[in-house]
Amino acid sequence: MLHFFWWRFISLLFSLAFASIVIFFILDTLPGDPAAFMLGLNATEETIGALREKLHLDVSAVRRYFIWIGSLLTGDFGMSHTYQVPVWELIKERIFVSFPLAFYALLLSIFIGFPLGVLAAQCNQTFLGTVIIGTNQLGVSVPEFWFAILLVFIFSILLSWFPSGGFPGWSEGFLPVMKSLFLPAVALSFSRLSVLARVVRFSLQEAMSQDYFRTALAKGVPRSRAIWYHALRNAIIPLISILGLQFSSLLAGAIVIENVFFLPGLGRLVFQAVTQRDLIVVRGVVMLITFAVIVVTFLVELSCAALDPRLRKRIC
Amino acid sequence: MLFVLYFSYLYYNFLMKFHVRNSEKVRCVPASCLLKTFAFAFLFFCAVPFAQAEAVRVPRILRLGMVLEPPHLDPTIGVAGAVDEIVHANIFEGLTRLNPAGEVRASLARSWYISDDGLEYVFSLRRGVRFHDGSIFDAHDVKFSLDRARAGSSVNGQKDLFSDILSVDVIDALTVRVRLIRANADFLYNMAWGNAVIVNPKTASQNAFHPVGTGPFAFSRWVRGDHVTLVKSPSYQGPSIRLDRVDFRFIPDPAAAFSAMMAGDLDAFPRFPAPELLPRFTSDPRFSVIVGTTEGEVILSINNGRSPFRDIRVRRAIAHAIDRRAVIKGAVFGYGVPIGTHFAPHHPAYVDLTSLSSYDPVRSGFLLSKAGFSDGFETTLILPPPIYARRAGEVIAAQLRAVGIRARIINMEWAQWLERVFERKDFDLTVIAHTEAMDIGIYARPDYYFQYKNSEFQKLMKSLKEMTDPSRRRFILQQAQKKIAVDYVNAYLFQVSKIGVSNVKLRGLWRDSPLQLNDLTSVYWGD
Amino acid sequence: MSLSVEHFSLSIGKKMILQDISFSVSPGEVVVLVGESGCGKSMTALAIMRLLSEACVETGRIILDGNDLCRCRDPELFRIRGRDISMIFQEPMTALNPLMTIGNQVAEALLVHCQASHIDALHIACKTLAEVGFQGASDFLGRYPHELSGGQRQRVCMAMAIALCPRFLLADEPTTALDAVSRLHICKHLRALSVEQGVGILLITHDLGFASAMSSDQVLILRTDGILESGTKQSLSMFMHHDCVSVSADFPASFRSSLPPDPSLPPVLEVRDAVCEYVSFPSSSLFPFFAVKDVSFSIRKGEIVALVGESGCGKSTLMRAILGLETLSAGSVRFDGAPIDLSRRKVQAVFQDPYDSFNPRHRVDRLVSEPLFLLDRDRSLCSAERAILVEEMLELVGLSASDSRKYIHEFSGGQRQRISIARALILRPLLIVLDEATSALDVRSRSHILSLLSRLSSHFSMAYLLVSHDLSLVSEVADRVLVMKAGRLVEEGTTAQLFAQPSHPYTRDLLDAMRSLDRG
Amino acid sequence: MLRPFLTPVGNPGFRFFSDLPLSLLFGGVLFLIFAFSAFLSLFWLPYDVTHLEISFRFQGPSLAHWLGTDHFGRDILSMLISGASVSLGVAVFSVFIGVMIGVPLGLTAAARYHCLPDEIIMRGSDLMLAFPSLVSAILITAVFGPSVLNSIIAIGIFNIPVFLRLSRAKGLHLWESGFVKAARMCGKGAFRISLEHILPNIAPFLIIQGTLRFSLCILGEATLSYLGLGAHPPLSSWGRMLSEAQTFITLAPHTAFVPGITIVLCVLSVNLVGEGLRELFDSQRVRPRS
Repeated sequence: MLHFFWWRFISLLFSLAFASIVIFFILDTLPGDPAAFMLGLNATEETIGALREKLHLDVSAVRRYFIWIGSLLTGDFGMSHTYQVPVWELIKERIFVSFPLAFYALLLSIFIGFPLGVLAAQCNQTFLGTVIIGTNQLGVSVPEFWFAILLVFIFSILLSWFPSGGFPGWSEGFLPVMKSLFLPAVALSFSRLSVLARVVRFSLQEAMSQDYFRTALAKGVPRSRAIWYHALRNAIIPLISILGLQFSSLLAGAIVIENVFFLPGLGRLVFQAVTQRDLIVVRGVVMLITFAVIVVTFLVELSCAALDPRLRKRIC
Repeated sequence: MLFVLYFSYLYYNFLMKFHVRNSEKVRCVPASCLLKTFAFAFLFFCAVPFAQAEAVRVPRILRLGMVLEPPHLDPTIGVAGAVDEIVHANIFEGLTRLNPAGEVRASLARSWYISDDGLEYVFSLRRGVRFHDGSIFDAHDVKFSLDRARAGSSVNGQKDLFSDILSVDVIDALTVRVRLIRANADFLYNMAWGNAVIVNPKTASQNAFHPVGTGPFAFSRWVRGDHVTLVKSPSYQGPSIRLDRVDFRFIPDPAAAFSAMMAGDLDAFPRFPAPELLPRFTSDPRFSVIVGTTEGEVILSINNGRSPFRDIRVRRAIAHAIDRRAVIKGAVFGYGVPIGTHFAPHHPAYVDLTSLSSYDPVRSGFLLSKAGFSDGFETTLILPPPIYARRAGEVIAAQLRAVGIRARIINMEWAQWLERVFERKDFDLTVIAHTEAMDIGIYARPDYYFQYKNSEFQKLMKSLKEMTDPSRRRFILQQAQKKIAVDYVNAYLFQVSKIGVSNVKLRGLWRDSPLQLNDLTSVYWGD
Repeated sequence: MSLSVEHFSLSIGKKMILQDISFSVSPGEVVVLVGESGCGKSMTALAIMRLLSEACVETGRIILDGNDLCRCRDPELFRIRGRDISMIFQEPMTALNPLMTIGNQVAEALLVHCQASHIDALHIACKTLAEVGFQGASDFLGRYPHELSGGQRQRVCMAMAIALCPRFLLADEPTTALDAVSRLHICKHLRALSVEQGVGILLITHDLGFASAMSSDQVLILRTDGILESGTKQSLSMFMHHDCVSVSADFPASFRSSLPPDPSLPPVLEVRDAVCEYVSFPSSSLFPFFAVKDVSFSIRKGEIVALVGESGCGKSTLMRAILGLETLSAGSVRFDGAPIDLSRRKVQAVFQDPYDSFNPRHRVDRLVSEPLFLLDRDRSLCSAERAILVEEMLELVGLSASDSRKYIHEFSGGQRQRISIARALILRPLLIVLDEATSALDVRSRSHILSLLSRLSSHFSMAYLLVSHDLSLVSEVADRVLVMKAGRLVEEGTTAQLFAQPSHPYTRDLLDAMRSLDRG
Repeated sequence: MLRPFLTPVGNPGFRFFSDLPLSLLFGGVLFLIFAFSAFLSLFWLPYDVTHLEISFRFQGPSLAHWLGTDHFGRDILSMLISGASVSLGVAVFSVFIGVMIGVPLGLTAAARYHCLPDEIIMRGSDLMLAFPSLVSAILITAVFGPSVLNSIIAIGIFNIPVFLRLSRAKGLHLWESGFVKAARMCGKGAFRISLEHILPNIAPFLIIQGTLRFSLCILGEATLSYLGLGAHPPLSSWGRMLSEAQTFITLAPHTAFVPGITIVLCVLSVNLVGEGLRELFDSQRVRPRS
């Protein structure tokens, strides 16, 4: 395991360093001056100048990059221009919204997508099979934000079963939070469970067309057990990589859903920070999300390698 | 709740049925143990949220909706309106304050004496006032606040409010003398602004995220991106406050604001962003809709310093090409008062000059041909993010196109608009609302972004500053309004109305907003 | 108590595969079903095991112990498969689940059928594995399929099939993918099963040698149009002349080149102590793995040399080095004294899998004329000249000139191999490397290809390097034989001398295995 | 030119219509309607989209306006038709970017397997995949200003790694095959082999992946314009119609439902075409073995 692990770990660090450079210099070209933005319409020239000076925006770009990297390593993400609050405080608050939402949506899409995929793979030609495949196609083609608008319209305005949005904060207890996260989670997971179902269907059908599945049947193993022990075990590996991708897209992709449900998540923080030209917050959040995505893909690769004995043998 | 249990039972035996029946066509589903976990997990994750009962409303708590979240909570830094909406008059108090009609009233200064030449003001302060952190309020705090606002390195958004102050001297613990360089009739009015509130020297630097003031409510908690909570301050001496807790919740999206009000998550929305949804509230007995005035003038700013807009005939042609009624109907669904000049109609000194720029496309075409643009010209129309600007922009672009002025619309974020239009003045036309009160003075500033440099108007503004007699001031204001209307500096569209939606049982919310604030001192829950 | 198939016919879509076939297998009897490739032999076995895909339309009955398997529902089928009837498949490499250990896969049949506990199921599995020839089977239980060779995997499949001592065993070409030694083991075990345990065996194969070695009681011949003919054991020689199964009897006597190779001419191919080593990535072992170690030999003009060895002995690595597809770690390969990249025109190759060696998107004329690209550097031929050359080559290999406009999928396996030869010939190379060119073909097309090669060799006096693991083919065709084992050249000599008294023990094993199979 | 791509690999008989899978037919017809309307919108529209008639506001579907009018009194049907040209245009060009940059990189990575260029290209594509696509799209449109061109670039960039990985995976597989070995023996360079042998054989997979990415790009464009970062007002776009109609959902629900359903139908049609093509190519790829 060591050989493979170390080699992958080094490439992980390399991608992180490369990502930080790319992020920093792309964001540096962002036009618009945060100082002007904070002082609003009637500000005079020298007050804007004073504020720029205070936020040391006039240091050269390269030096700022190294200051930023230095502070990043010590865990200090820097001070947000508009909120005047350490960026890490902001991000910490938002993580407690975005991560549970992403996790909740992922669980929903697994618990609904996976059985659907298994059913669709088996009853391929039957009526039920075409129905499931049809709903999958529909699920993939529905735009998330439109589905969210429909959910809000039906479930919170007409039936008022759920709050129309907002986040009560974890201090209010577990149930109100789950209640406020339910509709966004359903909106997020709707298209993802169709993608998951499709992947499960394809990899399962692929596995069921292999020779070892036929050998298992020839041994007298009942079909359900053959599917479970033989076909699904081989179909798991592509599944895990898809789940890894989905989790990372949930983290940042929820911007639109957070806008519709006005949830204070990472996505909306980045969106507001971009419109307010708050470079440090944007950099901090994008760096965090990219780091999380790279770590998730790293873990996915390790688990795929661990699951497959052919790779496992080659590793240790 | 029952529905969910039934649904998951269905889902559970749907899966089990497959496991047992081994029909030829439909093969069976995987082993039952794993199946059960799927069903129960599904039950847990879907059913739990339904279990929550309907939240009951506690009488002495107020949940207020707001569109924009303030970047910070210190009114003396920057000029973001959202800061004043929360803290002004609730957490912080100034020497003076405005009543709903916009007249100056006493606040921290109990009374004041003005010298004959208007250069010296002596304020006597209220006794026994404490800051929320317990420290006593006295003249030194007033001197510190005023000196801090007018200092060279100050980052106060409205710094020119204090530009006339020569010196601030403490006479005794409860009296302060302020000497001015030149007479300024608006000085007391200016002291009522959010930027002129009195802060405690010890906590001044932390006011951005932990404000400490002398007002009726103290700061409790700020969940960024969601809400700010204020609680009743025990040390407040003023009139009795009948609210224990106030939540300011930030909902930028108009549809979300509407669904929050309809779903009962909010008690009031003082400045409701979506006028088009008001019919739904007026027809609903649970809500009352209050339409008041604001200080916001929506104008089509024209870059007077750039051709072809240097020629007054072109500017006049633009003014005549625009039908204010259609713009108001299209942009704010009728909730707006047409204006002919850059002045608030509810102000006594207002002169109705809409006839000068009435909707007359024929004259507009004639003026354009006289100015040498018989087949019109290309130009750009920059629109900032707010919805009223984007909608008004589209209506205006269509109307201008009718007379041959082909305007290409460019949508911009706030930061970009400020940098390109406001600072670099690199624009042709833009739609913007000027929300500051009594801001006709901006036409006297030569460096202002519509680059209107007119010495006669600047002399008018100087004389207004020195004039204290009210009738003379009203005459000067009317002359100023006529001047900028006749010069067609901009195309003046309409005054933004303050659309307040609130629970029918809520009493005491202000109808108009002379300043951008939500004074909650007089708010209480009725029967 | 017999397994009988009565008036069974099978069709997929509009294509009739089996037409009204009837036969029966009684316990202890060995029935051999022979037929050309693609005539539906495997479909018969799958039909009996009820493993056909949904698209098949069947009529007729398959009777086992009185009840008709065609009408059985899934639960009864699950009980019957594995316990009464079991099957061994053709491709051992993909027949085992790569993620499950050998022990679990064999024990699974026991777990499912007789609800045995996991431990004693593994115990029985270990016993069965020992039965099929694994020495010290217990340490194999924990190993995974990818750690075993082809022969070992096929033995595991057999263990799975016979774990529950079924009364009938269907074997669908069990040995085609294996080399001689393991083929011999499989044959011994099958014979032991039928004689000692009274298991009825239906053996499906197209390899006549193996069929005669099984001393079968009944031989059935399945023709391409799906009609079955039955023959008795005594008339074995009769179906030797059957047009669809003619054996090497009609080998062209004149194959071997008449005149002995002239020693004075410089050798066409000269390989000087070639070394090819792999440092396989994760193996932390100190010494690198040597695929080829100090191999030296030479081939003269017009000579036919065979390179023989078990799979995995490095002969394909050496061949790739000769063709210039891989670089040698040390040593040199010379054509007429020049290194490979200057003399690409002098060597061409014919590959093993006809379905994989042609780009499906190109027409035949473009495929065959691809080597002409080498000429483009010095004198480029115009399209008319190319067309003539291509048609000439196609006629030479026995195809019609009109075939040049067709796509490759319109040809059978044998025809494709002819096109491959045409492609190799177009530049008149000095040496053609045949990488097991005939092993993927059935008997009839193999013999046609070999006769074509012999005609071309005598006509153009070309040298052949025949890479193969099939000794019977080598003994008929080659002038000289090189035997390789674990990357080294263990023996070299003329065919007659090597077959008469092999000096190296390994060659002796190879020959014994081949002879025991032929004698039957 | 298409002949080599569509030549069947497996079954000889390729009867055109009756053989096509149902989803391809249904999806194809639906997509042709959208494509034709997008093309039509360049020349003719039932009503002028730029003319605002406030008094005609919020009319339900009627004979004059088949799908009713929106909050500015514009005809929703003509808005959808002109929106189709923007959405399909953006999707086509962003897939084009993805293919033009992704495929060559993928093929070079496959050709130079296990040496430096392959590693660099793969690490680069992993990094691109790691970037949150929507956040970066917002950054790009915010930095360079919202416009059609910027949304094409913003969406197109994230197609590159997808095509890159697909063409590398399929390419690697083909480099092991016999006809590539034969080509290498004829002295052809990696570039020529990739062009003549590898590309035609991975074309079917690229086409299928292309249709899937096409549908995702349509959704991407709709999301960007919903956030206000897509096309500018004179150009109407489905996403912006939705974001504007969101506040009127209680007043005039059809203004919100109709654009949503149009997006769903367009993306569904493209997905069905993709599914049909996959079935077509799978059925062909099965090789008759002895």
